[in-house]
Amino acid sequence: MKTKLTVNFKHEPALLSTVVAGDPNFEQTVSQVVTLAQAGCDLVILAVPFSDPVADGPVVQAADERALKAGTTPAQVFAMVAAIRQQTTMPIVLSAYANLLYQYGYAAFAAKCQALAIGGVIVPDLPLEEQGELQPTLAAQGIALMPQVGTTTTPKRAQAIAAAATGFIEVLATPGQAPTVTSTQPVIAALRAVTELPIVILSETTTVAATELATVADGVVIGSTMVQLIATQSSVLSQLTAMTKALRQALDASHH
Amino acid sequence: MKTKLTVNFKHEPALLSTVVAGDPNFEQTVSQVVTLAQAGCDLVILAVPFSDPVADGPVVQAADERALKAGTTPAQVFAMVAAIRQQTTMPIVLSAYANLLYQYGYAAFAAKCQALAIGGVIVPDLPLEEQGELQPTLAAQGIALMPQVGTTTTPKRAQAIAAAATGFIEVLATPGQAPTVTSTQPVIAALRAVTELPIVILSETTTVAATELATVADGVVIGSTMVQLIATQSSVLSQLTAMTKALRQALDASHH
Amino acid sequence: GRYGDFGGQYVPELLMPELQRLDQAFQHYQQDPEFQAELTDLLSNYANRPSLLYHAKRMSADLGGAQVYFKREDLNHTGAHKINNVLGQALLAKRMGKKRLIAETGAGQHGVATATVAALFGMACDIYMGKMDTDRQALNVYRMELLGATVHPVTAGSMVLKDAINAALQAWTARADDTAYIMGSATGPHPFPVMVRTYQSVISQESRQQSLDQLGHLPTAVVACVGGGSNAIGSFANYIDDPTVQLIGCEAAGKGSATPLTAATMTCGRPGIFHGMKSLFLQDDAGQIAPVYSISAGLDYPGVGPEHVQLAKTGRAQYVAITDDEAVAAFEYIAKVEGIICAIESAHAVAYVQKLAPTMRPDQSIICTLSGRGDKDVAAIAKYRGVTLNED
Amino acid sequence: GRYGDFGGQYVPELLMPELQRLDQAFQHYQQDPEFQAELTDLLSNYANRPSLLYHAKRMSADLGGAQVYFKREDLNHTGAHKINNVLGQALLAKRMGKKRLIAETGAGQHGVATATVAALFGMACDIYMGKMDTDRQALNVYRMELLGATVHPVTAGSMVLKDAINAALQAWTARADDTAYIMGSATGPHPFPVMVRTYQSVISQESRQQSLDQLGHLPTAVVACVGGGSNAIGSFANYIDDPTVQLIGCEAAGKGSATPLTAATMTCGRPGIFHGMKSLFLQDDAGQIAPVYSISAGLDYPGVGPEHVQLAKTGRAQYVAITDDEAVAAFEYIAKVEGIICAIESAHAVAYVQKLAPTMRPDQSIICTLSGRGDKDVAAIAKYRGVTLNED
Repeated sequence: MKTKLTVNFKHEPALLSTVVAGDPNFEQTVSQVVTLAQAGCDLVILAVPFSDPVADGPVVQAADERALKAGTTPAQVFAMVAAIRQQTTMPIVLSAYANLLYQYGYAAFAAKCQALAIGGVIVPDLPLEEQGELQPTLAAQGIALMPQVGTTTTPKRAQAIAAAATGFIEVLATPGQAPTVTSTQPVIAALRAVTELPIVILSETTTVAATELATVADGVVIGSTMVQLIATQSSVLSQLTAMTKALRQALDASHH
Repeated sequence: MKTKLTVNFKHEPALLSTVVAGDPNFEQTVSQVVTLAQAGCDLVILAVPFSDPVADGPVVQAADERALKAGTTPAQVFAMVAAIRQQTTMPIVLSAYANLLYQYGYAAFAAKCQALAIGGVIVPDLPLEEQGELQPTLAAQGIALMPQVGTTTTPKRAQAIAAAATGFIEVLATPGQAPTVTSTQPVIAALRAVTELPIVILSETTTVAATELATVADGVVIGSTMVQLIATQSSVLSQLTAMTKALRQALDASHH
Repeated sequence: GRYGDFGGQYVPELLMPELQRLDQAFQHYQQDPEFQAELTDLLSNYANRPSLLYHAKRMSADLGGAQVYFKREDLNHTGAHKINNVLGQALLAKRMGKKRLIAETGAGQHGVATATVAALFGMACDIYMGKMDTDRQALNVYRMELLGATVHPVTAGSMVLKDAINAALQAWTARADDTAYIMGSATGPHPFPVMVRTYQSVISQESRQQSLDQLGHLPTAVVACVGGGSNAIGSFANYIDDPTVQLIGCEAAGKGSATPLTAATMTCGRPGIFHGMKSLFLQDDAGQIAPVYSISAGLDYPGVGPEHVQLAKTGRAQYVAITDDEAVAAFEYIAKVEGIICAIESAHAVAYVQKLAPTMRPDQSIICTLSGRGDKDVAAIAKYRGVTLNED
Repeated sequence: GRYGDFGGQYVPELLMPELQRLDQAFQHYQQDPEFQAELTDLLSNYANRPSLLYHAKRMSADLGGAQVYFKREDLNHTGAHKINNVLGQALLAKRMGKKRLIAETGAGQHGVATATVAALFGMACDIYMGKMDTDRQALNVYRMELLGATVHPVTAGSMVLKDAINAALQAWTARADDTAYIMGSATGPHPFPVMVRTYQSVISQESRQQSLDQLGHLPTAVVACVGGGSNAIGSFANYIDDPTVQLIGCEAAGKGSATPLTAATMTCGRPGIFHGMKSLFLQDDAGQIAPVYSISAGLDYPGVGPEHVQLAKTGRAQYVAITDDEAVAAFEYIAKVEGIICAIESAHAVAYVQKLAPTMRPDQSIICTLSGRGDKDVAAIAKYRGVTLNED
């Protein structure tokens, strides 16, 4: 299935970052995303904050709470993307729990993504079996629905997920276990056998870890590390720049 | 059965008083009893203090506690009687819960009573059915075992109690109901039909009440009123004298 | 896994393989006579089943209408219906080779039931509980520890039940190989709603037969309280195909279903996707799950089991909302009239019986499930009534 | 009314007529099939009898000797054996035309059972409780009030159980015409010990039959805790004529039966006369009744039922003293091994089972009565272990 998400990332391996939209507020989220783009990030996953992010750890949960306290709604997240689009064409996807899309209306959500050049959506609590109610609606607007697979997902199931996937595929380790080349290789091999889509790994990152993981994937996603940095650093934008550049350089250097 | 308790009270109607032995201490109990004798009391019921006086109301219960706190034992009560005997020949009986006699030993208790000219014993928790284990032992020493009967005791039962009685018979009202001439008359009539023993009524007293009750009985027992006076008056002995004299005069005046 | 449009498996991919294994094992052991015999033995000889169907004669006479019967789940070991389900799920876990049980708990009742069965089976047990709740329910925490469980106070988020659920789900995701998640209500992703329904349907299996034996006919109505809805679905299950039997669920209106201080999901909720299921939820316009309130910790849940939503939609069951005031009055009423101190959850059902019975004839009958005993609630009722209990 | 030299009716004359009426009524209704049928119905359909005879397999295996069975009185309505006796005495009171029940209570368990049955029968209920105890047990006071009882805090004396007994006896003496005294243990003047024994003997009537049905033979030993001794006499009664069955009562040694902080009446008591009976009592040389101590409020009594004294004297039963330490360890043990939180009273019996079972063969069996559930004791156990539970 064709979607508008450009999977030809600017760099190889690609560097993806997660930002919780609205943490700490509208303006700073816009600045953060623009900064990430300028520092060499290939794609930002903008997480729409949810009251009960059951798939996320404490760091993202706390960020969601701050964003909700700041009054962030899905409508505002779209407005943030519109503001970001004034400054960068870097690919943006949204991460949102199923209920937020369901309440917004799947069709309205897809139309809004289309209008704002949001290439795809990650829905952490919508596994393969439940994607049927959303995926066609997104596809009709050319919006990708990017799945997640676990390092312990069976090859058969991983391939079924890949067959239905659009955009890219995100590989996750079991919580509490940092992903490694060894732990991610089997499922990535299974995926590669059936799909041409880029495969990225969610990395709880050090530059070393990210660099290593990039040897088996098309890119890495910097998730809670980025969210934590935003939460705790006073000079967030320069820190984002520094961190992204360091990662960028490491990934570039690892690629021959 | 003959006992040494002289039922020919000095006065008619007779005035009996209860004193809790050892409340507040040895010496004052001795003085109180002597004072009562001098003021015109015909007989003192010296209550041996018990930890759990289930047949008594709160006034006597509190007095028992004070006496026990002062270290009063049955042996000490006998010593008090010995001291009292130095000053008066007024009849004295003991009131003691069954366990105190049981632990002292029935025979030893009886012998001690005999030696101290204690004419009889009231055991509040030893009804007719259980007297058999004690009464012969007391009788062998000439000590009376004075029973209690209630105003609602059936005539048949009252007469059975009277048949086994020695010394005198004490009539009690139901707790919370002051005894009256009307309420005591039926059981007293039943008793009179089978016994020559003196019959006294426990009166929670005013002089008026005592005087009225004395019209149907051979005497009245002043119980918790006397104990309460001892507990609360600072000039106890003069109060005892005044109260006893007032009662004495009233009873004398009522008797023609 | 679907009840009309409701139910499903809206969970992170990482949980899907274990949910599928669980579903297969559940289906398999439903057909396994040895498993069923062992479960029946546990229900009889440990949980103390069958529970009584008690004819409340004084209450029936006092209300002056239908004959009122109570299905006495409060007389089960550990004092509530929770044990039925925990025994089923834990036995399944044992057969699946799990060595460890995980559960989340709010007020602590499901945690105590899970810790109890873990002790009986000699399994490790981890209970996740919001830090606010471990502080409020220190006695229940100690009770679970006495039973050998490890209680994890969850300090993330608002430190209450939903945060405990997050933490427990994450802990399960991390250790699904040797660990079973014991779901406390007829909620969550498939197969949990059907599993909990199945293991709780012993309530109506018994009551239907007891009703035939003791009354000579089926009841006119069956009434049960609904939070997530496990005791209600268990109370209804075996009557669903008896169209003459009215089924009535009683949810917690809190201060009133027109106020924000409510937990009346069926009355006020909108369809949504949460905690693994499509169902009705109390939520804001954007889909953020709303804080809920009820005097009853056991009914204080922003969603409801998906089968109840479908039963309401098809008209097979009715759902009514009972306020705190009504529930507390019913709690006091059944204590004084029948000498039964029932759970405040169950008192929501009793309150509706007080309304329903007088509208019925004496030859009609109501079976009301007393889902649990109320010793745990006595202090809260006193507080509600403004009575100060100063214990040393 | 006599068990050898023990028992009797050592009460004030004012109580004798009512005791005689009670004795006659008791004898009469023991022969009345309608009374017996109604009592059986109440025991079955209100108290939840028969109680389980539960085979504690994990504990049996862990102790490595006899098979251990628990007679589960903790599963009765209101959570203890007390209800058996209260139902019997209260039904008798109803037949005698009484409108009001009086009882005294220490920790509150007997008071709650009495208030419960008074509510069920629609009778007035007055509970006497020492002021120290109403302060310590405010929750139980409120529970009794919820059940419709009036609780009278007794401010006389040391304001504990024995003062409550004094006050209740006086209140009964004053109103015996319309009021029944509900005795909580197998103590007091005749006919109370025999009444309580009779109404509690349903325990061993059931367990004897269950043992024949489930084990195929009588148990080797029956173990029960003894305070006043009502659950023990009920647990022993139907085995007394089976000489092969060992009967073992477990009393509370408190800090140790060689210390003053003990309630071990059988071990340390001397014959005496108190509370209407000749029996063994903890007392000083003069016969003043001694203050007693046990971690268990239900065993914290200075006397013991007279039949137990006679059973000990004839050698038909043995009595052992169990310390607080041993009882608390047993409380924790059975929770962890069997998932049962039993009353701290019952834990005294469990502690002895822990000693006895390993000395026996696996083909031998012990029936241990769990007289009540232990929810009420969890806070005290925590305190004993130095755990601070700060609830909001």
